[in-house]
Amino acid sequence: MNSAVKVCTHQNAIPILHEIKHALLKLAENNQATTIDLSSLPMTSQDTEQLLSTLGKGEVNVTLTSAGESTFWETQFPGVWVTQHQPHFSSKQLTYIEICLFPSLLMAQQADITDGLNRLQEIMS
Amino acid sequence: MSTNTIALNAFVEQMDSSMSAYFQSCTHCGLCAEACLFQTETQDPKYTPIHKIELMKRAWQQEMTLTGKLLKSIGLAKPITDDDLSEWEKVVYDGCTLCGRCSMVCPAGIDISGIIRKAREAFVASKHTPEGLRHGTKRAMELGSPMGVQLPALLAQLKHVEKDTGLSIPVDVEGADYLALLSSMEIMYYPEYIGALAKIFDHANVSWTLCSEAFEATNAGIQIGSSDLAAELVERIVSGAEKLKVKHVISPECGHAYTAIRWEGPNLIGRPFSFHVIHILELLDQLRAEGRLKTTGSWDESFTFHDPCQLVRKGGVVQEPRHLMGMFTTGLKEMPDAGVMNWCCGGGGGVSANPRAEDLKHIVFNKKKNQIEHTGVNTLVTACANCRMTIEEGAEHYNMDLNIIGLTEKLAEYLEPNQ
Amino acid sequence: MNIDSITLLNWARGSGFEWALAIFIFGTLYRVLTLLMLGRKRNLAPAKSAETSAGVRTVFRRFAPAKGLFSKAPLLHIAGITFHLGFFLILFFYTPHIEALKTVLGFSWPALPNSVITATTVVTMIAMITLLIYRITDPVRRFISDGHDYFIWVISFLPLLTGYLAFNHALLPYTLMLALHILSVELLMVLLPFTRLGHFIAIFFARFYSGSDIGRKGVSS
Amino acid sequence: MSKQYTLMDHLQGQGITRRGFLKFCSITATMLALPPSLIPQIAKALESAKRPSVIWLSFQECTGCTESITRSHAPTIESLIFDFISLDYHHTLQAASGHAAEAAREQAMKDNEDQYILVVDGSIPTGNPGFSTIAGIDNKQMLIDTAKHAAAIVAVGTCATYGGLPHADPNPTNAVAVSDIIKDKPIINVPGCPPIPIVMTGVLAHFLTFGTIPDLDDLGRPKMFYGNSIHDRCYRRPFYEKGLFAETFDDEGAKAGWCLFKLGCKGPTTYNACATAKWNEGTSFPIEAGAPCIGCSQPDFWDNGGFYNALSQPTISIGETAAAAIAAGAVASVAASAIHKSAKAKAAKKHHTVTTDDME
Repeated sequence: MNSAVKVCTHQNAIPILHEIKHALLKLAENNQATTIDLSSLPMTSQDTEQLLSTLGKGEVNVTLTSAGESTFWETQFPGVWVTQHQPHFSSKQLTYIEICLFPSLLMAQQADITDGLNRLQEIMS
Repeated sequence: MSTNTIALNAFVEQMDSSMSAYFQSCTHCGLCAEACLFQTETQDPKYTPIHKIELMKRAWQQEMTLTGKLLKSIGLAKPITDDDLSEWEKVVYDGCTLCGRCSMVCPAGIDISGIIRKAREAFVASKHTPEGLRHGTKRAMELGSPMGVQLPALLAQLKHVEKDTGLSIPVDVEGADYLALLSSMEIMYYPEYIGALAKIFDHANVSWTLCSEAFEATNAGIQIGSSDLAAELVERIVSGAEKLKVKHVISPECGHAYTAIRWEGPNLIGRPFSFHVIHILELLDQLRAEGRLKTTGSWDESFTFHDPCQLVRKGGVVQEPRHLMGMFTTGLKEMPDAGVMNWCCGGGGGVSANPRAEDLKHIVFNKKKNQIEHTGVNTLVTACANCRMTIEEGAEHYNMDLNIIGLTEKLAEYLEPNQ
Repeated sequence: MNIDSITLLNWARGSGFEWALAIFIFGTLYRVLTLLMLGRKRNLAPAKSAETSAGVRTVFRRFAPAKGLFSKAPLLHIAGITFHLGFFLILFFYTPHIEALKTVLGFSWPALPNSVITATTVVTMIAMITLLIYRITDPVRRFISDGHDYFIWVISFLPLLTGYLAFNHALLPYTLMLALHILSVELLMVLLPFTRLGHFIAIFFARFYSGSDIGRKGVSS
Repeated sequence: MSKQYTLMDHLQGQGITRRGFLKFCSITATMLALPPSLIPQIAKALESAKRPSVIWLSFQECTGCTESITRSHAPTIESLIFDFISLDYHHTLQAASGHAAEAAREQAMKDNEDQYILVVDGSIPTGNPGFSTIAGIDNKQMLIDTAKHAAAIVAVGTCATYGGLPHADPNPTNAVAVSDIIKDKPIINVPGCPPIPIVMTGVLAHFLTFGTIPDLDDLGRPKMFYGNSIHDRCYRRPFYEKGLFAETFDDEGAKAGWCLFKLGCKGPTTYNACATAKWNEGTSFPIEAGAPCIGCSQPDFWDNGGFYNALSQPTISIGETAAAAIAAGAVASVAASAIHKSAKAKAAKKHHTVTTDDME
C-alpha cells in the first residue's frame, strides 16, 4: 500500500491523541471527566485500530452484560478508558474513549440497589 | 452640415481595422502619461495621450459599435459638440508634437500618436485649428511655403551659397539622379545646409538637382492634419520629380518633411511614386558605406546629439547619424534616452508654428534642457531644421550657453578636399 | 420548492453556463470579425523592413514593460503584471478549473498545487486592490477613469473573491458560494466581449497593427 | 395499545436494569449525534416517552428506503417496531393486505388522531392520478387524507423529499415532493437514495425522546444528520487540500486512496452523515469504497450533469451551443460590417474637402 495512505490514517488518529492528552490534564488538575465518541468522528477502521493500539491495554478489564455485551478496559495510561458497546439489537460496535477515574456506567445504580436489596431480603426471609 | 457634424463625419471616414482594435484595447492604465513630455513637464493630467483621442473614440463608439448606436438612437450618447472640439483643440494641437513616444510604450499596442494625427483631420475640417497654424498653411498653399519663401528668394540665397562655396548649384537639371528638397527654414535661416549639400555631392560625385517648381519639402497639410491639403503639396513635389525624371528625391534635414513625403506621400496621392524617397542622412550613410565619403581631421569638441522624433521613432533613421558622426569625431556624449526613445524638443507636430502654444512649448522644453545638462556639454548636433529652431529658442529662453549645429553642414566641414 | 443553493448551482453549471458560453463566443467572434471586416487600406509607401514579422514581435514584446518606463511607474507595473499573471495561473492551473475547461476544450493539462493557487489568489487580489487605490489616488489615473473602469474592476474581482471564499468554506455555505463563484465567472464571460474587458482579444490586433506600422519604418517597438 | 404505556415500562418488562437503561440512553445519544453530556436528559425524557403510532405510506418509489431501514443496525427494525413505535400501517411489511390493510390505517388514524407520525417514501404523481394508486385511491388523495390528522410528517428518501428519480428530467408523471402538496404540517425531510438507516430511525428516536421535531436546515433536513457536507467530514479531505486526485478508477491515485473530486465526487455540495454514520452496519461509505459521492441527498441529483463529471464541470454539452453561437456571431458580424461600411461610405461621400478657405 502506498505510504500516503498511512500518512493519512495517522493524521486522523493524531488529533484524537491530542484531545486525550488535554482531557487527561483536566482530569489530573480538576478531576473533570471527558467522553469522546469515536462513532461520531470520520474515522476509518484503520484509524480506530491505530488509535486503540497506541493506547494499549492496562490493568483493568470489565465485562457488562445488560442489553447486549459491553467491554471496558483501562488503557496503558491510567485514567483513559475504552468502552465498547455491542447492543443486542445491532452488530455495529460503538466505541468511546472515557477519561475519568472510573466509568460511571459501571457504578451500581440506586434503583438497581433497591431492587437487589428487595431480592436479597426475599431470599433471606 | 454644422461644424460638429463635419467633425463626426471626418472621424468616421477614417475608421478601419486598426482604429477599431485601438479603441477596444485601452483599459485606462495611463502608462502613456509617463511617456508624454507635456504630461511629465506640466503634471497636468489633461495631456495624458489617451485622453487626447477621446473625441475620436466617442465617434467610434457611437457610429461603429452596436451598443453605442443603440445608446445614440435613444439619446443617451454623449454628442460631440463644438465646445468639445474647442476644448480638445488645445490638447490636440498645443499639447502634442506627434512625437510618438506614447505609441512606443502602450502595453496594449495602441498607436496613440497615429490616432491623434488622424483626429486632427476632423479638427481641420470643422475649423477647430490654431490660428497660427492655419495662416502658415494658407501661405504654404498659396505661396508655396509656410514662411512665404518663393523662388526669387531661393535663387538669391543660392547665389550667396555659390559664392561662398565656389560650386554651382544645379537647378532643374533633367535626368539627375537625385532631386534635393529644402525646408524654408533652411533657405532662410540655415543656408549653410545648401552649401554643405553642394560640397558633399561634389565630393562624392553625386548627380543632383533642385527643382524650381518643387523645392519646398515641408508639408503644412501634414502639420495641421489635413490630407486634402497635404496631398496637394505632395503632388507638387511628385510632378516636379516626374518632370525632371529623377530616380530619387532627397528629404532634407527636417523631420515632418520626411514623414510627409516618405511615409504618407504615396498614400495621400493614392498611387506609388515613380522614384525613391530617401532622407539626406540615409543617403549620406549610404555614400559612406560605399566609400564615397572621405573625411580628414577630427572635431575634438564634446557634444551631444538630439534625435528628431520623425527620424528615429517615425522614420527608423537611428544609426545613420551616429555612423556619420563617427567619421570625424569621437566627442559624442549621448543624452539619457538617446536613440529611438529620445525626448521631443517640444516644437514638432505644428507646435512651433503655433504662437498660442509658445508658453507651453517653453515649459516642456525643460525636458530637453535637463537631458542636455545631464551630458554637461555646450554643443548640440541635430538633423532637423525645426528641432534646431526650437532648441535655439528654448536655450535662449532659459539662458543656456548652447551652440547648435546641423549634422550635414558639420560633416561637410571635414570632407577631404577633392583632387 | 423554493430556489435553494443546489438548484442555483445546477443552473449555474447547466443553463447558466450554456448562455454565458454562447454569449461569450458570439461576442468575441463578433468583435473580432467586425474588427477585421472593417479592413485597412493598403500602404503604398515602400516598407523599410518586413512589417508582418515586426507586428508579431510587438505582440509579444509588449507583454514586458517598455524600456525605461518601469522605473517611472513601478507600482503600476508590478501590480498590473501580477494581477494578469495571477489571473492566468488561477484560471488555467487550478484543478477544478482544468476539469471545467476539459469539458469545453476536450483536453487537459497538469495543475498547480492548491496551496500555490490559494497564495496566488491572495496576491492577485492584493494586486487588484492596489490598482484600484492607485486609480483613485493618482491624479492621471483618476482623471482618465470613468464609471466603466470601476465597473469592470468589480466584475473582475468578484470571481477571485468568491472563488477564494468558496475554497476556504468561508462566509456562506459552500454550495451557495460555489454557485455564486460560477455565476460571477459567467457574468465575466458575458461582459468580456462587450466592455473594456474586450481588450483581452483586441490588444493582440492593436499590437500587431501598430507593431507592423512602426516596424515597416524600420523601428522595432 | 394503551396510551399510558411508556418506553420505560416496556424495557422494565423485559427485565432490563437501570444500568442497562442508562447504557441504552448513551447509545441513543450517539445515534442522535448528541454529546455524551446530554445522556441524563435523554434518560429523563425516555423514562416518560410514549410509543407513537406510525403510518408509513409508499408512493412512486422502489422500496429501497424500506430495504434500507430494515437493515438499520441501531435500532433494528424489529426493535423499532416493537420497542419504540407502533408501526400500524406499512404495506410492504404488514401482514394484512387489501381492505384489511386499509382498515388498519383508518383505525390507527382514528385512534391516534393528531398524534400519529406519517412517514412517506416515494414521490407523488400529479399528472394523471391513475399513474399510482393504492386500493383504488390515488397517491395525492391518500397523502392529503392521511396528512390531515398527523402530528408530523417524515418524508424519507429523495423521492418523497425532493421528487427524486421520478422527478428527473423529463419527469413523465409530473412527480412532486411531499412538501409540494402538504403545506400546513411540520415535515421532516430525510433525503438520500436511500437514506442512511440510522438517520431514519434517529429522526424517529428524536421525536420519541423529545416529542418535538429536530432543528431543520433550509431544505427541511435535520441539522444533526445533515449539518456537515460529506467533503467536510471526509477522511480523504487532506488529499483534496494537497491537490492529489485519482484520475481514473484504477490508477495509482485511486489505489492510494486519493481524493475522488475529478471522478465526479459531489461530496463538497452534499450534506449527509455518510462519512460518520456509514453504511452496512458501520462498515464504510461510498468514498471509503473508492466510489465518488453522487450527491443523492440533494435535490435533482439525477440531473446534475453525470455522476462522474467533476463538480466544476459544466453540465451541458458544449458542441451545439458553440456551433450556434459561432453561426450567430458570423451572421451578426457580416450584417454589422455591412452597416459599418455603409456608414464609412456615407461619411466619405459627405467628405468636407479642406481648402485654403478653411485656413482663414
